[in-house]
Order: sequence, then structure tokens, then C-alpha cells
Amino acid sequence: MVNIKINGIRIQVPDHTTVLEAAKKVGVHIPTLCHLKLDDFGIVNKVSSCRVCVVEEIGKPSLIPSCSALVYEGMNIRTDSVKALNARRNNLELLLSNHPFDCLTCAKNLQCELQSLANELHITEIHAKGEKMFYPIDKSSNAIVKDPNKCVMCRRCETMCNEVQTVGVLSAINRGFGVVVAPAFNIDLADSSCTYCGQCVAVCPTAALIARSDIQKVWRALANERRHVVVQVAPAVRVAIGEMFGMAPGTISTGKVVTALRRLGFDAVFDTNFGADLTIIEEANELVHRIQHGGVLPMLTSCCPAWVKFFEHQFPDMLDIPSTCKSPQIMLGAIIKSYYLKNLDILPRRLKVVSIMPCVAKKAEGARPELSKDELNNVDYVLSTRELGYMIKEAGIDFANLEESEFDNLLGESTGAAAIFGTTGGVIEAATRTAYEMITGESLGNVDFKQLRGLEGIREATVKIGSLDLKIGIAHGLGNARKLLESIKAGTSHFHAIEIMACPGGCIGGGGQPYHHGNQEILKKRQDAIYAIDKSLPRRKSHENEMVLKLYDEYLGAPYGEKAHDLLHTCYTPGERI
Amino acid sequence: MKINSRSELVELRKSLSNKITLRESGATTDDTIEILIGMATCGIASGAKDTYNELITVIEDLNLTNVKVISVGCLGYCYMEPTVQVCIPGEEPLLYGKITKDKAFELIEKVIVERVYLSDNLLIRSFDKAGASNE
Amino acid sequence: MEKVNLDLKDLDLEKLAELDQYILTLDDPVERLINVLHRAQDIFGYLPPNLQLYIARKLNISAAKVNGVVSFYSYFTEEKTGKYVVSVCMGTACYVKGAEKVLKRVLKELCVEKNEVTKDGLFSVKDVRCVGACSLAPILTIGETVFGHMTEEKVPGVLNKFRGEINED
Amino acid sequence: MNSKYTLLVCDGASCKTTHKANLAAGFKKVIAEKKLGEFVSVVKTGCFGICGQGPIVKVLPDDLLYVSVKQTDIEEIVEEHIKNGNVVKRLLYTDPFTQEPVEKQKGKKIYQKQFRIALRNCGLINPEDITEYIAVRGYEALASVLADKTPIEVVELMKKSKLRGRGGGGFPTGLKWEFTAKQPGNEKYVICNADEGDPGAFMDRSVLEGDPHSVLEAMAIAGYAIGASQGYIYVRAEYPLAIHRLNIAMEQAREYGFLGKNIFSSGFDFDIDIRLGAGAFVCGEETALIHSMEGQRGEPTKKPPFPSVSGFRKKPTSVNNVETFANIPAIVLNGADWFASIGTENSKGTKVFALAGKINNIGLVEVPMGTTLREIIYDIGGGMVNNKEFKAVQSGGPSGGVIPKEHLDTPIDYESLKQIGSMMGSGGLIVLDEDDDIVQLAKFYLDFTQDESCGKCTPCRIGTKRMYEILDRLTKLEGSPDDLDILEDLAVNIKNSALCGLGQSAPNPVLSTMEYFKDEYEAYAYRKVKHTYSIITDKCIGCTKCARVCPVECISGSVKVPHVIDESLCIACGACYTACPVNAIEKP
Repeated sequence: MVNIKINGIRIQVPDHTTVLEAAKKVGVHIPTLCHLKLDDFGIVNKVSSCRVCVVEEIGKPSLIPSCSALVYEGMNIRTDSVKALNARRNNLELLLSNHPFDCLTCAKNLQCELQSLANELHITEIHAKGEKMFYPIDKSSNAIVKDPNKCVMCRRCETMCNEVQTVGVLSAINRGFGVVVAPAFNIDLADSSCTYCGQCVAVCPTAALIARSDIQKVWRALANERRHVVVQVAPAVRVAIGEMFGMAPGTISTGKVVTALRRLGFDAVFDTNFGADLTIIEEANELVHRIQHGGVLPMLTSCCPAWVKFFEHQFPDMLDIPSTCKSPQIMLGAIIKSYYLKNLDILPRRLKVVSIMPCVAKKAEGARPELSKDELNNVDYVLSTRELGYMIKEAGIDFANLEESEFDNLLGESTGAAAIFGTTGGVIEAATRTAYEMITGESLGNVDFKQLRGLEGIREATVKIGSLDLKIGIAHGLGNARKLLESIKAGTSHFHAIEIMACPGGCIGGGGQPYHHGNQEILKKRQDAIYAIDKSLPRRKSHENEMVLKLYDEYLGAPYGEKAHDLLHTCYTPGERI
Repeated sequence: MKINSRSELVELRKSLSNKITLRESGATTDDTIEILIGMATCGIASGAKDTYNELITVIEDLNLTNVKVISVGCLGYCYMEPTVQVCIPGEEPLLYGKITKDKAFELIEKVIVERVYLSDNLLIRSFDKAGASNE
Repeated sequence: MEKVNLDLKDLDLEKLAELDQYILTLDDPVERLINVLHRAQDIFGYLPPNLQLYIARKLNISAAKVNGVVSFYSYFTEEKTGKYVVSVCMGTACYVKGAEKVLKRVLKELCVEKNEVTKDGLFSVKDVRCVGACSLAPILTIGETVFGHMTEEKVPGVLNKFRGEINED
Repeated sequence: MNSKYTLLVCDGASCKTTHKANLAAGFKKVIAEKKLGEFVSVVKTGCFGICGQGPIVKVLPDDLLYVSVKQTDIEEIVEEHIKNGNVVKRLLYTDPFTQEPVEKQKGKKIYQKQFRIALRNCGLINPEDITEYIAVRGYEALASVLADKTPIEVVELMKKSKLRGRGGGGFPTGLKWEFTAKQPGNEKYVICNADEGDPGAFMDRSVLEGDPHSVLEAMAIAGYAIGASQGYIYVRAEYPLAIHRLNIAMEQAREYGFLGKNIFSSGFDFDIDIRLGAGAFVCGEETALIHSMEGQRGEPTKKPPFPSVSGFRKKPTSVNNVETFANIPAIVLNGADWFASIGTENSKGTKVFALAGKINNIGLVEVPMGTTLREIIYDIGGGMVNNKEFKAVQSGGPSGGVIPKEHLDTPIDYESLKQIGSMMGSGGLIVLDEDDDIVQLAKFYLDFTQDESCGKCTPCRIGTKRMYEILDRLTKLEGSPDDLDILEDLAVNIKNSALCGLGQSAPNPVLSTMEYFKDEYEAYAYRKVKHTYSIITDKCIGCTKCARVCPVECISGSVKVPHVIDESLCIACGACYTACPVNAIEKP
């Protein structure tokens, strides 16, 4: 413990406390911008570059950054000195002097940390105006829009892309005033090995990196009476969207989401969880098939499109180990475009499938050419959780007070196994529940495989299934996935099955979720809600989903069979690493 | 040749002491005349390489077997580059500036052969330095 | 946007072999990335994107990292240079003695902008920070040759010397 | 009479021609007559440089000077001094400052204002021949610390010498070593900062090119003191000759066993490797330098942690610059007290300056701390080119400031320079004369800084750009008085809140020029700057030279009639000003 003084207040704090944390303890607020702290995931962005959080240390000529300066015995800090306040204002003014003033039409309007700061410090005039940086806006990808002109060089995205996700697409390029965060040679994101995991988007304080908006396209589809527009909702959406309407993080709003979607004019509201149950049946069958027929092991899950793109670019020589299963959203899209379509009397083109996803990469997944049939995509438009929130707001729907309603029952039933797809460990737990009964032929009493749960980046567990010790690996965050993959490549790890999700925490922490601004408490609440849904459902194993069984019965035939392959499985293409 | 101890090093240095006393005061037991030429970047940029080559040529042409040309670093007189220090045994070493290629012959002829000074090029050594020869 | 050439097949194999050879001698080539880039620039004359990509693959690091480093340091050039690089020293000593005028005259004589190559491929011009030969200010270097005490008037003559060399070839 | 005298008799060109004296022959004759030949030798020497008082005779080993020696004085000198050992007081050199006769030459400021420690071997030894370095007691400092001192004693010696870092900040070298030495762990590093990025400074280059072994030796001493067995020299790629000579020196040092395993059979291992810079001024900052050595972008990180705790490869690292290292063998050999006896109270030893700009003797000088700028510029530097009026001297490069006339007599040391708004920096001194435009100069520096900014922190990345823009506006007469306030506010803020030392010092060229030359800024801000040349009618002799050189033909007038400049056409190129033989043209 060390004794320090902040604004004249004496306080004792532990060693290795930052000045910022210490100030918080005595009720002193210090504005920050580049600072980002996600302890649970081992992330601290400590570039100390924005100089917005500077404070005065008595006796030192230069101001110090409170977000990264550590306390020491006898330290005497003034956070409120004129020198510090002026520096903060001045630095914020400088950032604003190099920022486009299109706040009114900016995708981040009222969500922007820079804007909040300008408000907080009451900046009403920019004194030192001058040339603004100019780089073209990159709209090349289906998922992410990059506008370097709005970049404040906080480097959070670079930290996420390189240190957390180890994708290595983003770096600071050039120097001085011309510095920009970009892929190598400033090429378009679409030409890079970007996985569209969206973690950069999740942490960007401004609109320099945002998810591509598909709201207008969806409005247009809904407005066209000749279109039959159906929607599906991913498991992680229902535990996060409430946050956009002032509800507590982790509030389960499944029924309200369904009501809201109907009010927005969707012709049918389906549950991606149905697709998830379908995925489990296919995946469990594939796993059992591989184990029993000496196929390639381990089998890796393939639900996460960012993860798929990651291994295509980073491990192009290992494309035979991921499961060939499409993701739940695409499986459901494929079923809608075939099974559901056949009962409608419309031209295939007029059926539009919209997905509500917690994810940025799902936008790009929807557009992958191999995931279309007869030149029609399995999914047409992908909206993020945030985008749905904006649409609901725009339509004037009082979300918090909506009555609840049920999914359309044709493709609306789901089990607890599907619900937990939204969090790290969930997919593999769901698969284990089904594989257990498939292999042993016995009914599983306790479905809670707690050894698979948690938030550690890499987890290992062995599940006893009859005579088989099923070895399972779990990783979330692509950096952790890389470590696991490399150990497999090196032959040091031996697993039967591995689940990987690209985002820290899994889909609950997806790049399309309401901004959590680095508050990991929110992520924990979302995760708790996911498990609560699982617990509340009468059926908790995918193969007990009666609608899914009916689908196989009526339409698909045998799980992992010929028709299932045609509709529900895919293939992978090696990519370049750049 | 690896030096294994301080005493070996001191022995070696003592055997080399002529080199330095000649350059510092002119004292030496040898009769070799040394011409030191400043060959740092600034010297070279001013043409010291050409001067160096020319000096060698002239010395060979005149068959002056006791004159050695040694390239050294920068003395700091950048405005007078290329600079040359002539060390004649028994005489105070003298410094000359602006010894370009076309001055090389004159320098050898006048200073080394005729033993007179090139007054226009004479440079006043304006520094004292931390001693090396004292122990 | 102009498409960046990332085709590794366009790189000279012999030169690549020389670079590979050098990289093999390093115990930690990733830490010594800057040395690798120096050598690559020595061999190829400049560091085009596909060469940077090649180095990234070779060292198993991201191309963004390599490009981030290359674009940070002014010694590295991503553009092809002229046969002769005319470097006008813009150190303070040269500046106070009129280096700006010399630079302007060079650009005017060659009808190029900074870092641009003349149509005949003979010259490119860049400004450099202090060459360290301040007594000769203002300075201009072409290749290894240093021209001191430059004036605007001397510029055409100096350039002509190099133009002449070409005619003699 | 038991010692042998040497008489050094001035035979310099000046003495020879002005006095037509053949003193040497005269002395020889008298000595022969008195049969003193075996006790005294006469050596003709070159000019001593105080030709106004020549001819001069120097008596060794007494080391004293007789001035204005005439043929008639020979008898007395030989009889009194050589034979009887009495000094001939009436001929003694008189100190111009104290008006006292000087009996001892060395250690007193007679005519040698310079004292060389760091540059002691530059220009005197062949840098590519290790035996020449050995001949000047090379590697004896290393040998002696390995034989006689513990690492802690070496640190204590450095602390006692009060040597401070010569790269800019002036942090005490001994303390830096002590911090590094005290860190736990066996893996530590010594780094030599040879990234001399300051435009107009070239002392480090000179040391590396002229005396590379002194740096290698000092690095080994540092390695021993802090417990490191590996050193690195981070050197600018723009210094190919220095790199070449360092490589040769390292090879030879290894051959002699001064680098490598078990140096001087002491069990101490130390080796050195070179890392190249690639053209980034910011890499002179030690954290940026370390990142660059690790193959990263040269962006500084905040301190603490200091490199002495977490540096290269996150291990304790001591970073010292070339000139600092070059002092160290001399300190070890001559003792900490010797070093601490030179200089001022808080700044010991000497400092090398690179003199450039509008000064006659451009070059490197090394003077004891406490020497005044006037002495450096006029006594050593030979004064202003063309006898122009001195305006200011810019010291410390892009991190420093200008020092105007009124501070010419400030004794230079770390504190005094800081006090007058400049800094020691690496030691570049650019002398400016009346023709130099101070605002343009500030603009030049800001252009440099914003170009060399790494771009990491807000104040440096955007702030220096905005400062440059304001200066650009002002100099184009497009600015306003408000700009001056904004400029100053920006400067203060950047100084207070930039991330690294370079960013924090970037506004110095503006702050110091605004302090001393406020009127020049105001002239631009109020747009009072006349930007055309004009002819002073009274002085013009009508020679037509100006009219002939004018590129826009805006000067009219006939022969022997005062000419006139059409100010509406004048482009202020200054050609007429240069051409005018009678200074009849007035600058804008």
C-alpha cells in the first residue's frame, strides 16, 4: 500500500494502482479517450497517446497521463490544476481540429466518445484550425466501413487486431500528421485478411471503424409489398438489446424482440436458435462419424464466420479439420429458402431473409458466394443488434414496455442447447449433450457440463462418454485460437473437438452488440442471462427439438445425409495472409 | 594477438610510444615523417580522398621512403578541410588546412623536402587536450 | 484507389536469393527487421509493396507490421528512385545558407516534384536531414559525390555532369 | 642544473616574415658559446598562434612562454633561465584578462580556449589501426577497472566525476548506471545512442569516425559496471563511414581480446553489435530508440518505466550517447577529481559543439563547461562571416532555442542554457546574422519537428502541425495578432503535455524566439513587414549592377543616376542586394 494525495485528499491505495483508479476512489473523475481496460481478457490499451487524461504531479514540470501513471509513496497529484485542465482542453481541441464535423449524420452520433468529451469539456470553439487529414473512406467490405478521417489515433483497434486477435491486419502506417491506422500499403479491407471479427469496431471511440449499416436496405425491403421478408434472431441478441433502451445489462427480452420485429413489418419471425439446434445435430453427427470412421481429429466448430475467415487466411493448410457445417444463421437461411419457400406461392427472388446478429462478421458471411444457391444468398441482409435497436427507436416503439410474443412456430422452436451458442463454451456443451446420447444411447441426466464454462481464454476438459474420454478444447478470442491451432499443428495437443469463437466472451461480446465501452461487468451479465435461458427451457438438448426432428422427417432425411450435405454443409477456400 | 593482462597492454603501448610523441611534440627516436590527413566525412566531402591519393603518388614519385601518410579522423577544422598534419621528427608538428589535391605536391615539396612552411595554409592548433602520454 | 502490386512473382529471383541468404545469417531476423529492410533496399534499390509482403512472409510477421515500419522511417523508400538520387541537405546549417533555393532550382531544372523520378529515369530528388558536412553548406549529394557551397547558379552545371555520363555510355 | 631544457623557438611564417629574425640560430650560437649544448636543445616550431606578440620562445619542461623575443634577448634568456634557473619576467606572456604575467602555460587560458577530452584522439590517430589507439593508452582504462575495481566502485567513480549525459537531457551518467546495476537479473544491456539526428550537429559522427575505440572501450566499462555482457550501438544509416570504422574497430578489439570472452583474463565477457537506424529524429529518444532496435516503429513510450528498469527486450538497459562514452576512458585514467575540476559547479568537464552558420571557423570545438558563447563564437569561431552583425545563436537544434546578443556572455552549462530558454541538446550551435529572419527560422524548425513527429501523441502530432501552419500564415502575411496568442498557448500546452522529451521540447524554437524577438513576430502579425527591396537614393552610385541582375526587371535608372525599384513588381529575391557594391539597397 502507498500513501498519496489527490487534490489535497489523502488516500491509501495498493501498489500498481493507476492515478486514474486512485482518483476514482476519492470521487474524482478524469476524462479519458485512448484508455481501454478489459482486464478479464488481458487487454489494457496503454499507449497514453491522447493526452486527454493528463494530471499535474506537484513538483514535476510535465503533466502525466493518469490512465497509465502508477502511484508511488508520497505522490502528490492535482487533477484540477489550471495547467492540467488547459492541456486537456487544448489537446481535445487539437483532436477536433482534425476531425470532420458531420456529427449530425455520423453513424456514431451520440455514441461517440470524442463527442461526449467535447460536451464534457464544453468545447465551443476550435482555436487552432488548420488542415485536416484526408484519406479515402474504405467501404470495400461487406462488414466494416473504415473512415480514417475520424481516427483519433487511440490505437485501441490496433491493440485488438494484433495483440488480442493476432489477425495482424491493422497497423499504424506513416508518421507524424499523416499517420493512419490501416492495412498494409493502405489496401482495402476487402483485399486484406481481415476476419471482420469487429473487435476494432467494438472498441473504436469514434466512427473511424463502424459496422456497415444495412438498415436502409431492410427498410426498403419491408416497404415493398411484393417482398416476403422474414427475420431470424441470434441467441446473443436477446440478452443485450435491452441495454439500448435503458434496461439493465443481461435483461432477457426474447419476447419483446419478437413483438418489435412483427411491429416493424416482418412477415415471419424465426429463431436462429432453431438453426443452432440443427447445427448441433449435424455437427454431433459429423463428430461421431469422424470418431467412428477414423476421420480427421480434432474437429473444429465452424459457427463463427470470423473464425472461419481466420483459419482460411492464417492456416490455409489445415482446412480439413473444421467441421463442414454451415453456421446456424446460414443453415436457417438455407432452410427458409428451401423448406419454408416451398409452402409460399412466390418467386424465390421475392423472399428476403434478414438476420439480427450480435456480430459484424455475419454481414460478410451472408455475402460469401459459396453460401448461395442458384445465385440466391441463404441470407440477404444482416443487421447488428445495434442496428435493430436503431430501427426500433426510429419506429417509435417503446421497447421496454412491449408485450412479449412467441416466434413463428414453423422455424421458431429451440432448446437450451441452442441458447448457449451465444457464449464461449456453449456450442461445444450443446454438441456434447447430443453426442453423449448418440454414442451411449443413454439419456443424459445432468446436462450442465460446468467444466466447459468460464471466461478463461483457453480451456480444456475431458468428458467421459461411455468408454470414450472425449477431449475438448475451447478458445475465445482469435489470439487464443491461434495458440490452440499452433499446438495442434505442432502435435503437442490432442483433442477430439474444439470450439472457437472469435470474440472475447463469445457472441455476447460480438462486434455488433451495444457498445460496452470496455465495461466487462456488462459481458458477465449477458453471459449469466444466456445460462438462465438455458435453464428455463423445458428441452435442453438439440435432438429433442421436435420441429427440427420434424424437418428431418419431412424434408432433410437422415442427419449428415445427402440432402443435409447439400443444404447445411459448406467448404473452405485457402486465403492469402496480408 | 590477444592481450591477456594490463601489463601486456602497457608493454605494447610503450613499444608504440614513438607514434604519439612524434605527433604531439616532434620527439621520436625514429626518422619517419608522418603526414596525417583528416579523412572523416567532412574531410572526404571536401576532397580528402583525392588529396590522400595524390600525396601517395607524389611520395612515390619522389621516392621518399621515410614518409608515411596516415588517415585519421576529424580535427574539427571543418572550414579548412581537407586538413593535414605534418609530423617531422624533432619539430613541432604543424597543421595545414585546405590541402586539396592540387596542393599536395607543393606540400610535400616545400614542407617535407625544402623544410619551409606553406604560410597560406598554416592552421593554428587552437586546443589543448586531455593527456595520453603521461601515466 | 490505385491497385497495389502484391504479386510476389514480379520479384527478381536472383535478388531474392541474395536477400534470403542474408536473412539466414541472422539469429533473430524479426528483431532485426530494420537491418533486413536496409539490405533489401540495398539489393532492390527500393522497397515496393510486394517485396515488403515477401519479407513479411519470410519472417512470419504481418505485412502491416512491415509496412508500418517501412513507412515510419524516412530512409526507406517505397517508390522507385532515379538512377541518380539528388539529395539536397536541409539541415539547419544548410538552411540558413540558402538550401531551400537550391532545392527549388533542382526541382525546376528537372521538372519534377520531390521524390518523383524524371521522365528519363535518370534523377529523383529528395531532401535529407543533415549530412554532417556543415562547413560546406549548402550541400547537395548525387550518389556518393558531395557538392558543397552550392548556389542556384551551380545547379544546372552539376546536373549536366551526370547527364553527360549517360551520353557517354 | 640537472634537467635538460628544450627551447621551442617560433619559426612560424608570420614571425619569420615580420621580424626576419633567425632566433633559432641565435640561440644555438649562444648556447654553443656557453657550452650548454648537452643541457638544452633548440627546436624550431610552427606558429603558436599569438603572432601579434611574436616571435615566441617556449621553454620546456617549465612550460612557459617568452614573447616578443629579440636577438638581443637571447643572451639574457640563456644566462638567466637556462644557466641560473631564473625566469625572465619582463619577457613573460601577459594574460590579456588578468594583466598578470603567466609563468605556466598549461591549465591557464592563454590562447587555447579549447580543451579536448571527448575529441582527444580525433584527428591524431588512425581510427582503423588499433595500435594507434593503444599508443594513446587505449584500453588501459578498461584494463585498470577490470584489475582494480569492483563494478560498484566504477559506478561510484562515475558518480564522483559528475559526468552528465551529453545527448540532451544531461542526466548524471553515474546515476543511470547505478539504477541499471541495481536491477535484479543477469540479462542487461548497454546501448550507445549514435542516432545523431539533430540537423547541424556532427560531433558524434566525428568521434565514431575519428576515435571509435574510445566508445567501444567505454561501453565495455559500462557493461562491467552495470553487469551487462552485451552492448549495442544504434547508429544512423546516414553515417556509412562511421559504421565501416566501427566494424573494423570491433573486429580488431576482438582480435586483441578487448571484446569477447574473458577480457584481460578477468572472467568478464562483453561484446558489441551494431543496429542501424533508418532516418527518424525521434529515435534519439531512448524509448523510441529501443523500439527501433527491436524492429518496431520508433515510437516513444511513457516513462516510467525507465530503460534502466525495463529497456531493450524488457531488460534493464543503460542508454548513453557517443560523446558521453568518449569521455569515460579519460575519466578512468585521469581520475574523477580531475574531471570534476573542469567546468562549472553543476556541469563538469567539457562539451563538444558543432559550430555552423554565419561564422568564419565552422567546425567542431570542445570547451570546458562555463565557457561563454562569446568566447566560442569570436575567439574560437573567428567571428561573423563578412563582419556582419551577430543576431543570435541557435543552440540545441530542434529542441533548443535561440540565444540573443544580450546573453552572449552567459557561461554555458546545462542549467544556464535552460534558464535562457534553450538547452544543451546535442550541442549544435548555428550562428545567425542580421540577414536571418527569426520567424522563418522558427518555421523551419517547426517544419522539421512536425515532419519528424512520430505521430503518436495528440499535442505533438496535431499541435506542431498547427504551430507550423500559424508560422506559415504569419510569414506569408496572412496571419493576425490573435495567431500570436494561439501560437504561444499551443507551444505551452505541447511543452506541458507531450508524451516524450522530444515532443515536450518541440515548441522551444518558437517559445525562445517569441521571448527575444517578439517584435519580429508582431511585424508579421500586424503585417508591417515590408516585403520588397528598396534603394537608398543617397547611397546609390548608379552603377546599374542591380538593374542587370533583377530577374523581373523592376529596377530602372540610367548610369550614374540613382536607381529606383518598382515595389509593385519586386519579388524580394535579393539579387540586387547581393549585387550592390555600395550597400545602397535596403532589405525588406
